[in-house]
Amino acid sequence: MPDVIQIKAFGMIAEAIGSDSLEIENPGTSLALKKQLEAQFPGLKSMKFSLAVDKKMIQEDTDISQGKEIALLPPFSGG
Amino acid sequence: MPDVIQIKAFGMIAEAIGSDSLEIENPGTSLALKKQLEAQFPGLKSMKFSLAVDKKMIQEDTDISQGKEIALLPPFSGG
Amino acid sequence: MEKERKPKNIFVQGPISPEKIAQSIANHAIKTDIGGHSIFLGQIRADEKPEGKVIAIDYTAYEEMALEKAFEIREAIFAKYPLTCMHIYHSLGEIKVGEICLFVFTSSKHRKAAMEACDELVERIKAELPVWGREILDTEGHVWKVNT
Amino acid sequence: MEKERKPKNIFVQGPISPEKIAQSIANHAIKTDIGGHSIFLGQIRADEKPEGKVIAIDYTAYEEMALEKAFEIREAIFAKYPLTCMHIYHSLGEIKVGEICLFVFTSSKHRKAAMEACDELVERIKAELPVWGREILDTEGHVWKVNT
Repeated sequence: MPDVIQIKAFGMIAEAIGSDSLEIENPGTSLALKKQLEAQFPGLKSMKFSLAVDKKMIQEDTDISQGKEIALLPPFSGG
Repeated sequence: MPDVIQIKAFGMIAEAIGSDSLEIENPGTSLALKKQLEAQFPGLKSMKFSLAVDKKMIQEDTDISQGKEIALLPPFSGG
Repeated sequence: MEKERKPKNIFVQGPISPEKIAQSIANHAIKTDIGGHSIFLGQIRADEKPEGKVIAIDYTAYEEMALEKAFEIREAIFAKYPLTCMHIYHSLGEIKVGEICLFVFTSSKHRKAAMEACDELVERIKAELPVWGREILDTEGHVWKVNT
Repeated sequence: MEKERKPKNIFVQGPISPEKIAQSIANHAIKTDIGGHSIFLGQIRADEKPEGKVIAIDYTAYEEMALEKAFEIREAIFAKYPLTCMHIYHSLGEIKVGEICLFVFTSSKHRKAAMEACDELVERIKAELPVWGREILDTEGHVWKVNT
């Protein structure tokens, strides 16, 4: 059974991907995930975005285990 | 005809004087006026107040000519 | 949008109602160059004094001088910050605890100017306007308010 | 008065009405230890972009994360300043120019704490909450809002 993760996308990242959620095979770490997403959606390469794991922004490369909530967050522009 | 000036009083100064206006013979300068008021109303000696001439606070001794609007202003406490 | 630079009355008899504040906010919806509003409200506090508990403040002012001074402050703040609008309202008469006695309202394209101007306005209003508060106590006495 | 320290929803569908703001102010009349309220309101600006003129902003959020973060910010600001109350409301969905999309409200015994806390809250909300604004243009295109 492949290790599949659910990813939420927001703002201009959701727009670039064409969806606010996607399911991909777990590449194991956040850096690997970012690379895989950029390969799958070349538009993302020129866009700034951060990853959140379980609703916390991550700064460094982080292991992604199954069941984690992953989100792709472009720069915030609330207010 | 004596040179009489009209004085407005506010806040705790009006309370100490027992009126929000009074008429006294013009002592000629603001310092002399302050002394004369303190002689007439000894309660004022222990109270802090400034003089305004024609709606401007005065810092230094100032000549008081007839027709000027004189006011006795305790420390402000608006807001 | 024109800056409103004519001298105007800042005094209101009695407390400032939340409805008046809402109306003032609503009036700015047509000014579509505004990005931020900063508002300060002064509310009467039930302070405990050695002489008793404050139940109201009775405000009086040297009105003509206060309006001249308010206009001078207004001009200085408009010159210092890029504001779209500025409004000042101060109560006169008896204002009960929990009621609002001061309403300062600044608006600008970007938030910083509105916020800084509002803070500075409140400081200057408290320090420079000839207004006095007589704190009425539940013991039927009173003490004169002191600004810190 | 107790500080309200339970996590709560900050999101409002659609614009924040002046009446809601008035109601929120009125609710504080019973808190007689409050001396000052500081309010910040964000209003949608009709900015001119190379691609067209902004006529509305459509806000979306990663709501669960934003509420967790808002709670964290709230706790930090309560720990830093002696506040009586703090309220944060942010719009979701389409907000037209001239309408209000952000309402931040702080109250304290003395004015300084309310003012400083309000400024800091607005900065942190804009920098740290996962909320995005899609600026809708009169050319029927859109651009993504950028916070400065």
